[in-house]
Amino acid sequence: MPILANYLIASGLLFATGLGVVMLRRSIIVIFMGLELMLNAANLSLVAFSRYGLVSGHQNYNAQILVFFIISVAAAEVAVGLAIIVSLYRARQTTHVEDLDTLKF
Amino acid sequence: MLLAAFWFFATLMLLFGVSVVLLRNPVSCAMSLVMSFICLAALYVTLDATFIGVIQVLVYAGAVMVLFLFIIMLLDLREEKSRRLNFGVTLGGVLVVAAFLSIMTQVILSTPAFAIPTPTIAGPQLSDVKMIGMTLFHSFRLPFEVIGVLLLSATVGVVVLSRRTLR
Amino acid sequence: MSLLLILLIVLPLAASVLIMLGAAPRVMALGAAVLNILISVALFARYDLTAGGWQFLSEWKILPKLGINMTLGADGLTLTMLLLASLVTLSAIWIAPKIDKREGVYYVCLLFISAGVIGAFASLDVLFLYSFHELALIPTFIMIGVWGSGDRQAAAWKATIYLGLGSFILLIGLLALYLSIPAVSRTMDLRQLDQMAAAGTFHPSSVIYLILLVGFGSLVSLFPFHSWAPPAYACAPAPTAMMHAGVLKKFGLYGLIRIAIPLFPEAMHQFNGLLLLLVIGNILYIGYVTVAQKRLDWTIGYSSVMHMGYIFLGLASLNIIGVNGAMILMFAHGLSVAAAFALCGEIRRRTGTLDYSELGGLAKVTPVLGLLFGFAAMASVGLPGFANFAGEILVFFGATAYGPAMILPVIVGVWGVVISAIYMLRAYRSTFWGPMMARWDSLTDITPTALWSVILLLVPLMIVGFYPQLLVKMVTTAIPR
Amino acid sequence: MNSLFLEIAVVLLGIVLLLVEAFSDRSNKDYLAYLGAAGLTGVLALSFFPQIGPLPASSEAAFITSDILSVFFVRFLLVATIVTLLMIPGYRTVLERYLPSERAGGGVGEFAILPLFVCAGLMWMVSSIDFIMIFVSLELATITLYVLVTYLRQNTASLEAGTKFLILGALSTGFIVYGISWIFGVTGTTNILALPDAISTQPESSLYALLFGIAMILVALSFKTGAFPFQFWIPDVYQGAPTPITSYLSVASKAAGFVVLIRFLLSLEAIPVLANKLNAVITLLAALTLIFGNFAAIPQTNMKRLLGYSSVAHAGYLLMGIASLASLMAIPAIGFYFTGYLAMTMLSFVVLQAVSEATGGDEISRFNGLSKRSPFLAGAMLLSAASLAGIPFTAGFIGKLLIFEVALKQGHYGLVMLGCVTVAAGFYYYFKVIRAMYWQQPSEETAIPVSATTKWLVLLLGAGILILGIYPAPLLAALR
Repeated sequence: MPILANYLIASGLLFATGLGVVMLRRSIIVIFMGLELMLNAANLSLVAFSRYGLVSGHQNYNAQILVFFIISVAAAEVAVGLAIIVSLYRARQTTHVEDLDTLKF
Repeated sequence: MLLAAFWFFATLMLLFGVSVVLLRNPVSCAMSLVMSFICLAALYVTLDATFIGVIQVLVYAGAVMVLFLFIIMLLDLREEKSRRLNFGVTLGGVLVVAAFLSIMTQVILSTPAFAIPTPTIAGPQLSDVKMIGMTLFHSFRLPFEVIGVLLLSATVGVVVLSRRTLR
Repeated sequence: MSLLLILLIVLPLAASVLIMLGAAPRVMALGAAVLNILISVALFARYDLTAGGWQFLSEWKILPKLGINMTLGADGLTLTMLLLASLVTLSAIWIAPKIDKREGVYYVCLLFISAGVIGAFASLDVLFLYSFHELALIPTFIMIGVWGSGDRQAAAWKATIYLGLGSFILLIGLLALYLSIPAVSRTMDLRQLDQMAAAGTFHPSSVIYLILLVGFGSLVSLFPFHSWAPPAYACAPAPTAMMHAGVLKKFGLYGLIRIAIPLFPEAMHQFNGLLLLLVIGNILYIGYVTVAQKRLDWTIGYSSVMHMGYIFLGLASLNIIGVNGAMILMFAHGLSVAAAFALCGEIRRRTGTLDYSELGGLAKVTPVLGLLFGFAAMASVGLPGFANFAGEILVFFGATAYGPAMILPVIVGVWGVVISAIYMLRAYRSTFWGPMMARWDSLTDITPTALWSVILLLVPLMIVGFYPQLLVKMVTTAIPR
Repeated sequence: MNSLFLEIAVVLLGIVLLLVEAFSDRSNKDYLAYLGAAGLTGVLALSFFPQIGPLPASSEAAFITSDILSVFFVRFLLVATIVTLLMIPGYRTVLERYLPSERAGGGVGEFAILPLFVCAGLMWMVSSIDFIMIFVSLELATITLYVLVTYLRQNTASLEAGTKFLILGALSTGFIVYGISWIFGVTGTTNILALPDAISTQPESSLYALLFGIAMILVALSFKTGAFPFQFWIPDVYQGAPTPITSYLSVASKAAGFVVLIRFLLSLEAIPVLANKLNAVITLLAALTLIFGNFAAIPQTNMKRLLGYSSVAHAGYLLMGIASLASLMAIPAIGFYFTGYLAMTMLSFVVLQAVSEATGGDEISRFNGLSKRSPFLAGAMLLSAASLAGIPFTAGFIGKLLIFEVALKQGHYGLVMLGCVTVAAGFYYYFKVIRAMYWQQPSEETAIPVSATTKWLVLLLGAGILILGIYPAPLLAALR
């Protein structure tokens, strides 16, 4: 049987992968995928904590509800985010972070 | 058995995750992302969270990936041009990720509370879906309603943002 | 409750509001200034010398839980400063030339400076003392930048940064002072602070004194925090320079007299050596720098920095005579430097330059202007017959009475009088005597308006010069027993 | 009225307006903004009615509270939203210019309605006492704000600002969720008020795991509040976003972030080991934010960017207050500071909007000679710059005074000294605006038109600055 720490390290690695995508990739769509990875890493640790921290013999369902909320929010965020990326592409013909140079950094 | 499943799916999930970082073609990235999420769903099942696992597959494979692929096709995105890597940014990114990883591993390994084995779930329980439904509509009404408002507002926003011409 | 003091503050503000709403700027400003003079003379005359202490009190609760209220009140020193403020205000507004661009803003700025200084002098609450002074900061900045001359923008920036930083150091000092009061009796009221200090229940740390000295010092252009003053005065339009050098700058000294002397007697003794060192810097170093100036406005600007040294010397002597002298000198210097800047402005308006190399012999074409400038220069040097003389003599007497530590500063001070005679005479000679350039032939002499507004400043100087007792009696009421 | 009803009222108002918009044929959509503002004023009035009993002991009570902090900030958010809505009619020409609409006014209506949903989300957020509730309400506000920031679809600046805001907002969502999961993992609860008890039963060895979770949440909240080192998105997003939304971002969403931070830290205050560590971190953050915000603002030439940096600087002063939360006066001081900040920031954005509407740009040079072209607007900007810089007799001064006072009481002498130095730096860049308005010559002499709504907004906000600066006692009493 795996221990809690196994799941946590897996979740941490997934989070780090997401962070890596955000920091290393230049395409906004791919960066957005990295953000999804980060959210899912949080979900994994939540589900693991829920399974290992039993409340009166049952899983702590509060955490699973939060996971459920996070998934819905992530879906809404993806919809809005992709709409923004499409409008950006229509106006600028690019989805590269480096091309976002109208505003002075 | 469970341990083997964990190692299998966790390794696969991370491999697909890493390939999101490494692959150049956005379509491959999206496919790896979805595969990674499906492995994640399998991990949820090993944690006895069947409902969440199912939702994960439905939402991510069914909705999110379709959206991503749709947008990638719509915008006709090609492979990321291999631009010259900005060395400073890359180094900074690698450093941040490495720092995060080392801190996290140390914290996890130094916390004895995290080394517990899987506790057994006691006695007869309602099915997973029923428990989630009870909790959601019993104790989590308010956040659930807020999520409803969020979806409404996001819908309006997406419509406004993505129509070619506004009426 | 006496409402006369708040009226002094409200009148200029009300006049500025009317100007913003479209009333005739000059008429409104003059009206407010004249009314203010009448009120401050009335207050001066009605002050009950036998009773002494704070009179004409009024109070509004602002932050009662923190012990912060807007309290106005006046004793002899306050009234003297209020008289100075209203005299200089009227003179500055009266002498203001015809303004082509944004006349309204010009007078609103002057009135705000006036309201700020009057409020600062009339406040019994330390926080409001500070706040009213700050009110004058933005108008000064705007005036120097818009209507100034020469490298006005740099000068305005420099002055604003120095004064802003100085006043925030001051604010820190005041906050620290406030927090060092035992929590139950926290107050910002000067009267209660004095009482607590006198009763021995309140012992603020001497570090706070140093913070206050630096804060107030940079507002008064105490050496080495002085470098903002000469360029600002040189570039400012004459009325602004008159208001600032004449009145606003006295605020720092006023604050030290009100706060440092009663609350920090030990600290003042302890750090007197340091203060004296800075005073010597002010008198000797700045004195020589003044001699080296090549322009009239810079000479007067530096001289105003130098004369602050005498006032600090009076304060440092820590006895009634010296402090009395310092207070009279504040009044006298305010009037004389205002007169000098007023005349300076008149010359610049005629010639467009104040460079000694281009001026000279102007007395031939502008004899009255020359005569008035002569008076102002004599007053500034401290010749007998002017209030400055009375003040300086008292300062020297007071300093001598302090003890052997004062021998060097007194010698430096007397030598400083010689230095100031040198540069003032040089200024007078290079401007009004000697050969005159042909292009000044057509200069006109001073206008009656300007003449009377300068006389308004010089007459009180001479009155006090001949009858110093008038002021001595008043300002003594401010000295704690 | 307890806050649950108020938020529901705001959401209903939003839905009604959406329907009105859908079924109305009018091409001028200003009426929607006015309707929204009127409705919110009604809600604001409702908030002063005595509470209809405490929150029923239902499941909702576990998520939201109606303490002084939440009641005050709910009203604060309502006022901020009303001001923002009233700014929208003045922005309509810009909206119409940058929207691909079939006919006049197309797509403009939603711009005035979506802020209502943001407002509801932020109101829920300041009342939340549970991380799950904080998360969903935060996302309601943030996702709607993504849309609003990107709203000018044919303006690349707005699109880029929206994209940056989206990526960094989603990043901070990732951090906050990960942080919540760790805190939940260690303590077994997501309720902020239950945290101290839950933590005290944990073994010492779990402390680092807890700190890890707390650090993640602090990172996310630093994004929201604009604290160093996560302030870098602020100037770009503020510059590119539509002006009313910029002012909303810098006031309302920042305030909600600070309230969550306050609740979180207040709850952890009960654990001495954590309190000491966190206090050191917050002090450091405050110092760095002050330094960065003020000194990076100095070279700016764009007014919106300048105000962005200035909002970072003000976050620094607010963090000074947060670092002194142990003092009883800290929350009143922060609340007062925020109220003054609302008045002065929104006033400067109202003036900026009028000026850039007339001159076609946001640069400080567009303010050149404003005192000639519109003495009214110049005076208003002068007042708000004075208040932002902290000149006495303005709300900004009293706010700084109160903050410095609590910080000194808590022994943060270094922070206060630093605060003074940065105030002097602030003088420099706010005076740059005053210089442009009064010293410089205008490029053209025509007067700048001021609409009636703008005039009233300016008068109200200006009066607020002065009244708070001269007579602060009533507001402070209400906050205690």
